[in-house]
Amino acid sequence: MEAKEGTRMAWAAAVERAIVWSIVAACVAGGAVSMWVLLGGAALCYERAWPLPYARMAIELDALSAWFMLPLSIVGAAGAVYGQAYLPHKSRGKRLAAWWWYGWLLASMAIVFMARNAVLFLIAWEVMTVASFFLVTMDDENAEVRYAGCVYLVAGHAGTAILIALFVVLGTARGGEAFAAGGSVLPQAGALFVLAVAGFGVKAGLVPLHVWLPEAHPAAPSHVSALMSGVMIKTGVYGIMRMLMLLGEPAAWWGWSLIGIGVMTGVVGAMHAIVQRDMKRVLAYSSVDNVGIIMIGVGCGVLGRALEMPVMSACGFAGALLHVLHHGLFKGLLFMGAGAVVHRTGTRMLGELGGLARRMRWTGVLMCTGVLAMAAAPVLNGCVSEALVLMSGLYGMQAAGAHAAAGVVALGGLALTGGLAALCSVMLYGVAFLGEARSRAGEVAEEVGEEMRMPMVVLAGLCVMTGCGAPLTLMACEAALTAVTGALAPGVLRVPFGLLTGISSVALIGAGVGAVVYIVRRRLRRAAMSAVQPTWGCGYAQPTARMQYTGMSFVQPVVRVFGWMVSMREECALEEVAFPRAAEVRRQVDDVAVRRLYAPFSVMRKVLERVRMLQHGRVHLYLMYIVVTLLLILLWKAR
Amino acid sequence: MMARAWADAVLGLALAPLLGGIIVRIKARVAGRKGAPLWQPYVELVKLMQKGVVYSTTSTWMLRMAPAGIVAGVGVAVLMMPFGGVRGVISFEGDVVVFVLVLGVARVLTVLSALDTGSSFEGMGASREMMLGVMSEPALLIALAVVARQTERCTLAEICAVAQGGAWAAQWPVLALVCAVMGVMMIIETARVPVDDPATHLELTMIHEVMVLDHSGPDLALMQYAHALKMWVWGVLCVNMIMPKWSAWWMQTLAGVGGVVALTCVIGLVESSMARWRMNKLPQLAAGAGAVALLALIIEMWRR
Amino acid sequence: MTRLLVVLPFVGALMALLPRQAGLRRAVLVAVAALHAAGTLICFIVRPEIRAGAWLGLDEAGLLVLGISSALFLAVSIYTVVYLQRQEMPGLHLHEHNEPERVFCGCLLAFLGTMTLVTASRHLGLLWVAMEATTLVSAPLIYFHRTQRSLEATWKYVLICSVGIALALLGTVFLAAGIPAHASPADLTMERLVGSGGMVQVEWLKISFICFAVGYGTKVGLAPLHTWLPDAHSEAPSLVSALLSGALLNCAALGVMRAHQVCVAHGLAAFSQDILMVLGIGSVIVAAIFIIGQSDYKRMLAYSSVEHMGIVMLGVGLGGGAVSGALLHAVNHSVTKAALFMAAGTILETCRSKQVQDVRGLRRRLPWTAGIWLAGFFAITGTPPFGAFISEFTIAARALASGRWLISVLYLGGLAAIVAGMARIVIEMTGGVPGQGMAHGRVREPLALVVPPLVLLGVTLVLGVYVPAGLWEFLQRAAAALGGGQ
Amino acid sequence: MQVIDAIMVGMVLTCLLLLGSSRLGAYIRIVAVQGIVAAVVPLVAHGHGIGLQAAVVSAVTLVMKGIVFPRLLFRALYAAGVRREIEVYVSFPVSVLAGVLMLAGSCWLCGRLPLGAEVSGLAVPVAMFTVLTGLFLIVSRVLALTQVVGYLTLENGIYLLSVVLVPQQLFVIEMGILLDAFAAVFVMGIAIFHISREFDHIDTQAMDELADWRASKETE
Repeated sequence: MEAKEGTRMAWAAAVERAIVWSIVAACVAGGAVSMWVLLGGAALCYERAWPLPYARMAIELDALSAWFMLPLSIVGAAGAVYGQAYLPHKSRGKRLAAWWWYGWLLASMAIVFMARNAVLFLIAWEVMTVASFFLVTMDDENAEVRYAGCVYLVAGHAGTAILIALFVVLGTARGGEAFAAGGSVLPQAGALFVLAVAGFGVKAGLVPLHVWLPEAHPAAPSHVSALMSGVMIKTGVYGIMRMLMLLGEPAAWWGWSLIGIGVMTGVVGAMHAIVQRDMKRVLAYSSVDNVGIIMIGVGCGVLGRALEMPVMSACGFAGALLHVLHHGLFKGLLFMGAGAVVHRTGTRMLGELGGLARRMRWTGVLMCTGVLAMAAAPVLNGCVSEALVLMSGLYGMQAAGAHAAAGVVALGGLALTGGLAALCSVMLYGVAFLGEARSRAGEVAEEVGEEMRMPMVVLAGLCVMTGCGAPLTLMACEAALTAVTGALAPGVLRVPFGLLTGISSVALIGAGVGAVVYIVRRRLRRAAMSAVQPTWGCGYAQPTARMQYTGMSFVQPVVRVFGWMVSMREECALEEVAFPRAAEVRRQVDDVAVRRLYAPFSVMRKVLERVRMLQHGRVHLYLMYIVVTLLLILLWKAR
Repeated sequence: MMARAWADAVLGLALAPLLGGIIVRIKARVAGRKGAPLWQPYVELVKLMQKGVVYSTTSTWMLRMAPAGIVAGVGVAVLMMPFGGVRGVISFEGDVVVFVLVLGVARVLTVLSALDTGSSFEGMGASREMMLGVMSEPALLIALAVVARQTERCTLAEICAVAQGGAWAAQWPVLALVCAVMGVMMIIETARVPVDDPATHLELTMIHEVMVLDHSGPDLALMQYAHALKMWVWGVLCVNMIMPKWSAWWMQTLAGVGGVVALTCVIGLVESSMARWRMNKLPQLAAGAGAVALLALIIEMWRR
Repeated sequence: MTRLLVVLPFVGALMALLPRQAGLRRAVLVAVAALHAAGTLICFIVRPEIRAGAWLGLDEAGLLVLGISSALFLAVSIYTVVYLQRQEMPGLHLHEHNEPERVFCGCLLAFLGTMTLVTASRHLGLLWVAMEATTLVSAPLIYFHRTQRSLEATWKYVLICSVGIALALLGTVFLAAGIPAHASPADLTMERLVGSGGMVQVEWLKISFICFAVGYGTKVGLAPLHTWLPDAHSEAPSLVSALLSGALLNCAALGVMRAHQVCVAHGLAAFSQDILMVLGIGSVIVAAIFIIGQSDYKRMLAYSSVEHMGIVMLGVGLGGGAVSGALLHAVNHSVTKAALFMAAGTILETCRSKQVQDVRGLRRRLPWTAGIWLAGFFAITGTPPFGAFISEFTIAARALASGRWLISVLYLGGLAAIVAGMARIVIEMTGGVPGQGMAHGRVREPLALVVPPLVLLGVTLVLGVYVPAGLWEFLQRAAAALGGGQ
Repeated sequence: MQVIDAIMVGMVLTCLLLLGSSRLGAYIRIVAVQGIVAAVVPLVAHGHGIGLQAAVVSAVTLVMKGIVFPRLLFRALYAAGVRREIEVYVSFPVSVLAGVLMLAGSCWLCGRLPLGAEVSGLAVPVAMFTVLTGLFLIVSRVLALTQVVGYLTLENGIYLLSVVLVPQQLFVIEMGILLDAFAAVFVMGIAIFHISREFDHIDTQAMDELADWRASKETE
């Protein structure tokens, strides 16, 4: 009996390993192919009839698709390896289910990126939603996971409904096929653009359509969160870019609105990120703000294209495209690091963590890489794309007339977003990994195993490489870039290339200088002899770990200024006497969109109550409905 | 050309600590004391370099590595800063943006190393520093962008060349506003009165000084040197904005140094004449700077 | 062949009434169902031609509905056997005194027979007779569990449907009145009405179509005539609900489509299409309102039937490519809804409550049924790769392409709202852990309760990714008669 | 045609009586009378003489509506053991008034219909009126039994319409329709029996267990 059970376990393990490595192999293959396409290979097409109304099995891997395939294949493979070590505490059935849906998620995303037929695209799109839904609701014992799943599904379906409208209208306008590359500008292009932003914005997590994101991403297992946050929300970005390609020459107001949405998304997302207590929620909201950065880039690109300012356009789109990859890399890394923390400490609450960098050295270093990338520090990749977008904003300010204001909105908004993102990164790492542990959970933590570290190491390495070798990345991106910017004059790309070369040189020089200084300082004769003492408490006798700055107190000065952006309720039960005994402060942070925008709709439920009186239970009423209907239709039609 | 750029950079790296000495000397004089010699900061740096270090039991590699990183960051900023009419050692289209980012990474590292000690005092300083950073970066970028709008290029060299090109005559209102923003920025970034009082003895009111409480020996030296470099960079930036064009490079350089020294004296006088503001007025200061920058932009746009 | 199909179930009904021992009776039930399904299949393969002036005959639309009904009945009959067995077992059943089983089986078979007659009748009078017969025969089925609630449901069902159908009779009379006296007015065979177009006077035709739409529409469950539907579906045994929702509603819809066919033949397509569209979209909206915040999962399914029947009518009303889409949607809806009702039956037997808040943690208690429940939810809400998506897409495509913006918005918005309503319920039911007072632990699921719904879901899954060319042409031909076609 | 007009007047009177009367027994009897009156119509409608088919149809109808249905209803009545006043939503005077209005309305409606010459001018409006009366009764009366009576009235009206509008009937269809009507009354009778046993009254006001507004209140 025991033996039989043992063999079954062994079999299951073997099967799982086989699945994982086949996923990895597939990802590597996909990445290789898309690299080949990006480096000048011809676009791969596959097309055949499909016995389904309106459907054609049309798939094409052109430069843009290939570019989005890159983060998918990288994060997908890393996530698979990571998940193998992350999942085992689950039951066998759950593990297999997890892998089944993980595979579907990857496959459907790949098809989303490559589909060239509306029905195929929509099917892949929805399969992607469903697969990720099942991954999100894996631990459906607790209520908030179920809530997250519900919100996620509803949001997904609402988005799809809009997309159906989009594709049908576009398809009819283009004579049947929505993806037919027609250069001519359609009369209803503006409406289509709005539909596209609304429909894809749900998936991309544009404010105020982002509400599902901070619920769903933390609920999923961490390698899935990495995939969702790193890649899946980019399908929305992809959709918007693809639509821009299909809609032909953009109008200036498109750029304006994209920039506006981007700034709103970035700032609001970052503001919400810094006030969260849950590590993974912080990361989820920071994904929102990164999407905002991407959108600002796209907006600058579109505006530049509309105003015939090729350099601005090129910089904007380049920044957006690069940030898609970069954010995928470092956000994947961060979620995996957070997963490692959850794995070892069993908690996601920042308030209970602290000092992990000493107990989980590897994870600490890797997380530090991640947050520095998120804080747009040179040497790491985050700053590259941000610099490009800022650059685009700078050029945008040189536009004639009122359009210069768009540039300054982009510039200022992005600067603010970047600052908040930096604050968020510092808060995350500083509270969780530096200082002293704030609870027992933080003290018992120990380093995670090889197979969980390896994927993170790979991602971190890629973050550094894309940070220092930025021009090469842009070279790989060039084909995709020209696809979205339209044909560019020869000299145009010189500017972004120059900027990236400058950044990487700065990065390398800075790194070199830093290394030299550090080594020299180590070499100093006396400095070698160093004493170790407890932190100086400024004369305070016995400091405890609880006295440290928490995340909330760390961001408090900023919240005092920008607090109106998040709906935060704070009640302080402090008794007004000479010597107050116990005081407690309770802070409640909700998503501003939920509180201010969607909550008001709850009055609808009252209205619906009234309407439900229709189903009153009295058979007479029911019969009267019949008579009334008959009479109404007679009056309406029988003339 | 490159040689001159290097020469200017080295000059900056060498002269930076002097500024601190000058300020102390001025304050002492105003207070009626004799004051320490001008080269006092150099002496302190050397002394600290020879000491051993004390690390907190709480701290990790961050506390040990950050100082080097910070010095590197600010040092690169020095290399990027045009001075004496020649472009910086590192200069390329769009280096404005990178310049801001580089200063940003220096700040982030400072804050992280402060948090590394787990002391609530340093946490206090760290959070205030980040707040100032969040508030000031947009203002700075916009201010730079206003000038960049006049020169159709986005390099520090061109931006500084505007003023030296004698654009003041044409567009003095814009440039004056931009200079005001720059001045505020310099005070915020270099943590001087009225934003921060480096000479106070009450940790609760510090911003920058409280973050380096647990640094000691060579680390402390590096932090102080980095801070000095920061002052130099900002000084040069502000001076560049108002420095007229001179014929010869060496004259330009000398004028530049003179300008920076003069600016430092002004700061010293300000410090000895007023006290630091309450913490909750600082955001208003930064926001005000941002507003002024926007005003400059509006004027600029309206002018066209 | 057609006659045989019509007669067979009635014979089976008589045979079911006779024997004493239950086993034999159930055997008869399944056997007849299987035979009937086989016969229908043969009809699909060798299409028996319709003789001129014949009252019985299967055209495309009729054959389609017949196919659906027959297939569902086969699946349900297998389910029924186990269901009845469980009713006998002491511990398992909910209700003390059920209706005598022989009556139940007899009525089931007779129900099949009447539905066959509806699909096969070419004469509108005959169609009416058959339609009313389905109502009367299915009434005892709803009253299987002799409870007050089921009795109330039965009463409402019988009364409302009878009155509604009486209006349809009125319509029939008007139609006959519209035919000039010299041309033997009472001969209301389809070929005559459709064939030599323009024979009926337009005013009579209009009035009669309105009566048909309201009359048969009552039985289809179009809002606001749907009021009997949630009661009947929630109180009937689940397998009966499956038949009502999957088969009967389509038969009634066929009645409306016949009238529409006549209108199309008389060039009144626009007239009838308007009415159908309004009723259809209205049903979608009303269903959405009642599904949001629904506390009874069987009523939820019932309202979703209202919604989907509305979608079918909307598709027929939109014309063009939407008609074939609507017919395809009828197929998808029937199989999915039947599967869902079967799952609901198992859940009800296990958890002993129709209230959503009494059902938790199905994934742990009934893994297979929970899987069916979730999959069915995705299928019924039109999530790819299930069939409902493609049919709903076809209808949306037509609505948007023909520039009916209001209808498109209401349609897509209604669908999204319904997803919102159902998602909450379904996720709460499948997920979570059984609360206090609820039984824990996994429950055995007999194969016969799991396999039929799985097969049905498999069908709609296949239809979602692959619509055989033959089937599509078949639908196109059926649609052509209904004023559809590309 | 004097005869048919007289018959039509009779129909109208029965309808008004139905609207006005307040006792169950009388109710059933009136509807039976109405059925008989309606059954006679095919014999006298359309001037040409009495055909065999028409004779059979009217005979069967007469038997059914005159004898069988009342029997069934009375059985249900005794089984239910109710001998009460009819309860109404709309009071009797108002109902009668409504009846008059409905008569006017049906006349107006028939004025708009392209009626053939061979139909007597009064027949169609009266038939319409009967239909409307049936609907009105179903909606406005409380007891289950009275609703069945209303349904029967509706049936009578439609029957009348079909007779006067469609010259030559199809035997089979007529029979089928009658059969269905019979089955309907039969089933409803059984249902009423069960209702009286389950709820110990046949008052449909109490039968509003199945409703959505209350259910949703529970969840509140």
